[in-house]
Amino acid sequence: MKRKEFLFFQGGIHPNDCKDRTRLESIQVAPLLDKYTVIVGQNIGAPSKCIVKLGDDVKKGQIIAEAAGFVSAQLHSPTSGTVKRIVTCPNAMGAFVPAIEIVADGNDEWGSPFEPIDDWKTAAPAELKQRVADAGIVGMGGAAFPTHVKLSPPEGAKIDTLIINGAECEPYLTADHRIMLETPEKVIEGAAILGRILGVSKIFIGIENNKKNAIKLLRFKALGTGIKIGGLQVQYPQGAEKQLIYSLTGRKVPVGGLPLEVGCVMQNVASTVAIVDAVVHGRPLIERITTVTGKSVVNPGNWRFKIGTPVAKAIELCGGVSEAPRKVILGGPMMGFAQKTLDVTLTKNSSGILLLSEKETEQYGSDPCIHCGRCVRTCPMNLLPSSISLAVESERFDVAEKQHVAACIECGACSYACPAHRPLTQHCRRAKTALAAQKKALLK
Amino acid sequence: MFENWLLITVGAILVNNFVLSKFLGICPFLGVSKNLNTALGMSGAVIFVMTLASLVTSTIYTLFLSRPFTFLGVEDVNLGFLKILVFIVVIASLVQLVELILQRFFPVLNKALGIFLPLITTNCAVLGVAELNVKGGHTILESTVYGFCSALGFALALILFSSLREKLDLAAVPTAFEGTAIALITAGILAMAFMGFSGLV
Amino acid sequence: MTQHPAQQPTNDSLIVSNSPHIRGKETVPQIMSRVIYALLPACAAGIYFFGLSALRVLTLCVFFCVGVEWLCRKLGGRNTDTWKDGSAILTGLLLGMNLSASVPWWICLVGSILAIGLGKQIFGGLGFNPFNPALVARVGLLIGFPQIMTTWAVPNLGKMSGVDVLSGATPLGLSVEQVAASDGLLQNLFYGNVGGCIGETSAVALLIGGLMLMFWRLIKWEIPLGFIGVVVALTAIVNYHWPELSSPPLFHVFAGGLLLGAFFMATDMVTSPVTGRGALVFGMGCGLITSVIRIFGSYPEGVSFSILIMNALTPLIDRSITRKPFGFRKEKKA
Amino acid sequence: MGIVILAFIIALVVGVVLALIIGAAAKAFAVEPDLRKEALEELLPGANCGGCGFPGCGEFAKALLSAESSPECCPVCQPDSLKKIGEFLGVSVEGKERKVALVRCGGHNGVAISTPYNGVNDCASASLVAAGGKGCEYGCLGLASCSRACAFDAIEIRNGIAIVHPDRCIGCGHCVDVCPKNLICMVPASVDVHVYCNSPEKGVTKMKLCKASCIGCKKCVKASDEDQMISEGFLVRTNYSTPPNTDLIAATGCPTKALKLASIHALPEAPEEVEP
Repeated sequence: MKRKEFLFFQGGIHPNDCKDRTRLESIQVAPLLDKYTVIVGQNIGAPSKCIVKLGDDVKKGQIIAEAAGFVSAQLHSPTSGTVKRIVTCPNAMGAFVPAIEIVADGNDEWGSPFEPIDDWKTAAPAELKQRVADAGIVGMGGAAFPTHVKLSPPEGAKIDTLIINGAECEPYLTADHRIMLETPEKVIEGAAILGRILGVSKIFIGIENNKKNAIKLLRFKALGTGIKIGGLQVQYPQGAEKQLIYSLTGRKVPVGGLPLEVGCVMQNVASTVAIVDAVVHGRPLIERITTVTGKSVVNPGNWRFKIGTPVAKAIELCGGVSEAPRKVILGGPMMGFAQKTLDVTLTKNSSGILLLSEKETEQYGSDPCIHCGRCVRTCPMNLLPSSISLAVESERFDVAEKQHVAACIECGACSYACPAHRPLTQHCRRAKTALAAQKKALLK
Repeated sequence: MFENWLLITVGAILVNNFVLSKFLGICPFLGVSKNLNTALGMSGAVIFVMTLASLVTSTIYTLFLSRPFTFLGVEDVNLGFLKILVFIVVIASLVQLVELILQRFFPVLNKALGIFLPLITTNCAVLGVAELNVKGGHTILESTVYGFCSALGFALALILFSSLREKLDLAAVPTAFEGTAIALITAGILAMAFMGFSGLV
Repeated sequence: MTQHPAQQPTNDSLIVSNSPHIRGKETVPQIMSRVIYALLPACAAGIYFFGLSALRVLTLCVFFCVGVEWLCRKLGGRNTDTWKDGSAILTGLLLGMNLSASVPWWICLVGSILAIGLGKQIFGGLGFNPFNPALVARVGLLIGFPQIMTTWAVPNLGKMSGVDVLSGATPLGLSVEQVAASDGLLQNLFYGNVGGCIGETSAVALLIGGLMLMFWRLIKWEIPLGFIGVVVALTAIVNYHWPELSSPPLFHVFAGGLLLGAFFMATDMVTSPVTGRGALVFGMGCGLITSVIRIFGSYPEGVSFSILIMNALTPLIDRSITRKPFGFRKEKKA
Repeated sequence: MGIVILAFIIALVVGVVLALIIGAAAKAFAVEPDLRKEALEELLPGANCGGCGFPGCGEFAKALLSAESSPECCPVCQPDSLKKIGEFLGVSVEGKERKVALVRCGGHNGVAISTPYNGVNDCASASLVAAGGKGCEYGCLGLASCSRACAFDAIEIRNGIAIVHPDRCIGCGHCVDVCPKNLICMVPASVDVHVYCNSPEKGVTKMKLCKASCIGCKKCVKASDEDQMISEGFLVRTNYSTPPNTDLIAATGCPTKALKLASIHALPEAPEEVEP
């Protein structure tokens, strides 16, 4: 029994993965659009600082916004053209943020790209890390945490394991799956580069068992490299950082702690491939693979979009919809963000665009809790969502704090399982933000 | 011997629970059961007062009131009829004393208990325990244990009830039944459940 | 492929809500209906052994419970379609199963008012009731009408037409000596050929229902395990040391409402603890109180009382049992 | 007869003994009651609204006595009772102006773009989800968090926005803290002219989302005297230290009617139709 090799965490749910519509669609390259709206500040941490002015001519790959601080990332122009205006544009969270509107000149001409580092196997790790930072690479799985920060563990931290996250446990999404199938060499090479930067030799690639072909392919490609491919139980949220580390290594990341406290660094598959592009091909991160799917999408598929592509355009490329959507979600259905406008544009962490029609749209109710304990059973963090939710309803955030609400990873498993359709995840989020605000007020 | 003690303890805590079976001390039961922490404080106060009251009243009764003696040429004077009068005064002063001590040393607890500490003075539960000791023919030691166990029973009911009421606070109770009404109904159902213990000892 | 012409989506009335945007298929009505299905074998057994009068009692209880639910919602000025979630039907069924087949119709009505009115709607409806509604009714009736509630029907096999019911004793009412003297009692208890409440009679049917619930993962296994386990353990100890006090443990498991209580009543989601550990404590408490009442108390049956008392303890259990989050570490002392 | 006397004597003895014990205990465990605090509490309004920043009037009285706070901090006290408190404490109390809450958003459902929101029914929770259902990130979500926080029933939700009734508002400021959009501010009650918009975005962006937004045309700034209206970027505000008078509304002719009188804004059928 090979499967026993890896653990599986407590709790979790088994939603219908709905990946069939796009699983077999190979990645298509989106044609050049005439306009891109690139949001400034696509990463967690300090938002980047815009360095272009109105009317500036930019080349493809030219830096248009600079990292503002250590935990920040560079931003590059997706194509060549002119900066038409600096606007404010809603981001995936609904907040208005500055954005640079670039009108493409149609040539899609590279500026001065980086010098490719062909011999990365002998290059200094610091040089490679600098390249990752210069290329503006962030965690493309969802959090958009600047990658070079993750690769710079603090003094004294002992990193011995690198984990490449190819679990893609979110239903509907197949972008990472296609990346692994179509560019397996890049995944392996990227993992090796990351291993060199970190100086670790223990490298895992974690993939859920519903992507058997990807597991087989990568195992084949990884022969002789020492990289281990873990076929993991199909269980949401298998791809969550703490759960994946536990499944692969048996280590538990402490509450409120980072993976590096247990000697792990995790990277998403898409980011890993982006690192290969940056190091070996000298290209900054200006495009990403995104799954556009949903029952009502006429031609769903996996596309290589440039950063800054408006969602409306992306849907148009997929042949439009057969039925008006009631929900447009950036990201997967479990943790993605519902959008109120189609004007939002793709960012470095947009792994999917999901359209749900009227029929598929689930409504949250305000039915009372029947104490069935489904949420308790499914919570991968071993919390008590039902109690937290009741406490939040009566605004008792102190009670929620005692129930360790701060450890919630907002995976949504509790809301998924709740038969009374209570908005449990939102209650947890509310408690977390309220407690964070309280703490901030105390520090003042 | 063992059975006798079992009878007194289990009987006082469960079977003849002061609140749920004898319906004594309902006032603090309803008044201080809104949250668990005050209920715990009140339970402590009641346990203290009832044990002490049992000890003191039982001592006074066995030593002075229950035995016939000769006085001023009158034979076989039995002062048993004075017991209620004496008990009331003794208990009242006792509570007064407790309150003074609390005020001085535990002002927070005193504030939390509020009006209910003085109310123990006139509480039927405390007078009841003294009277039941006499009726049951308990010795001083038995009385003290009985008083302590009765108070434990009271505390048990109070704590159970306060946690229930905290839950009820979140319930969508119809307006007509909000507050004390629903508390009384809950108490009634609880009392029904405790009837299951009847005949246990 | 698509009937509708392809169109470009617009911004019109896009719903925003928090993630997750998909949900499991389980709903409250579905849970309720599954519990009802699991009760059906026991109901069928009751009707088989007690005849049509059992069917009459069950039907009346369900009908009255739904009616009272509707009426209470109406009087309270709230939405009146809550009976459609199936919880009132379930309560009615459970209430009927807790009655003898010989009860008059008005007992069903009073029971339904007690169950739905006093046990549930007065607290605000499903999800808010601290006590199991059906048990509130059963205990209320037992205290209010002891004569009627302790007159048990005895099985009249094959006479499906008869509405007249013979009355007799429930096995739990038998003394320890009588139990020891009767032949094949355990077997009869197992299949259900004994007097008693409609739903309690057939142990095998209840076990089937219980297994269905476990299979659908509708109940926490800790509750029946703790409940039955403690009853078996305690009665075994008492039976071994003082045989005159208690019958053997298997008798206690199959007789009376223990199985019905352990699988269907104690496991009521609303009134039992949320966590597994809490459920185990809850079940063991039920078992302890049941054994004590059965062995020492004046009532022959202690299941309903014990569950009600543990219902009252549930908030305390829920409060005192906290779970340590995944990766929890004790804070190091600085 | 002897028994009666005996009973009398015994009762007397018991009484005297107990009285002595209690008396001694009262002396031994005596606690000075704080008379000043009680007297001061009498003078305070007793609304326990918490507007002073202390949990209830009792704590506020304590803080006053220890000079940790000043009487002006009480938002509810009327000038005459303030004066009394000042006399009691022996401090001079400056007369202060009554303040009322102002919700700086006029984007009701008729003029502002909004999208259905499904989830927990309070503003703070809704603002976590795509910044709420309103198209404008800065707009009032209308889920009544402020209204529920108000103990004086002064905030009404009408047509998707919160509307303050200045006559009922006592200025405790509870609503200010609960608004996740920071829309509510306390303004002098005597000022009636306000700009009902809080979006710092460009006029074009705002107009796309809300027809009642302040587009920063500065007509009102020009029509008013110097310093009466302050313009900050694309947003104009009333200068509450030198406020304009109500004539300004007519003189300006605000194109989006974001400039309004609070007294008219709160009327049940406020004339706030905006021509398409």
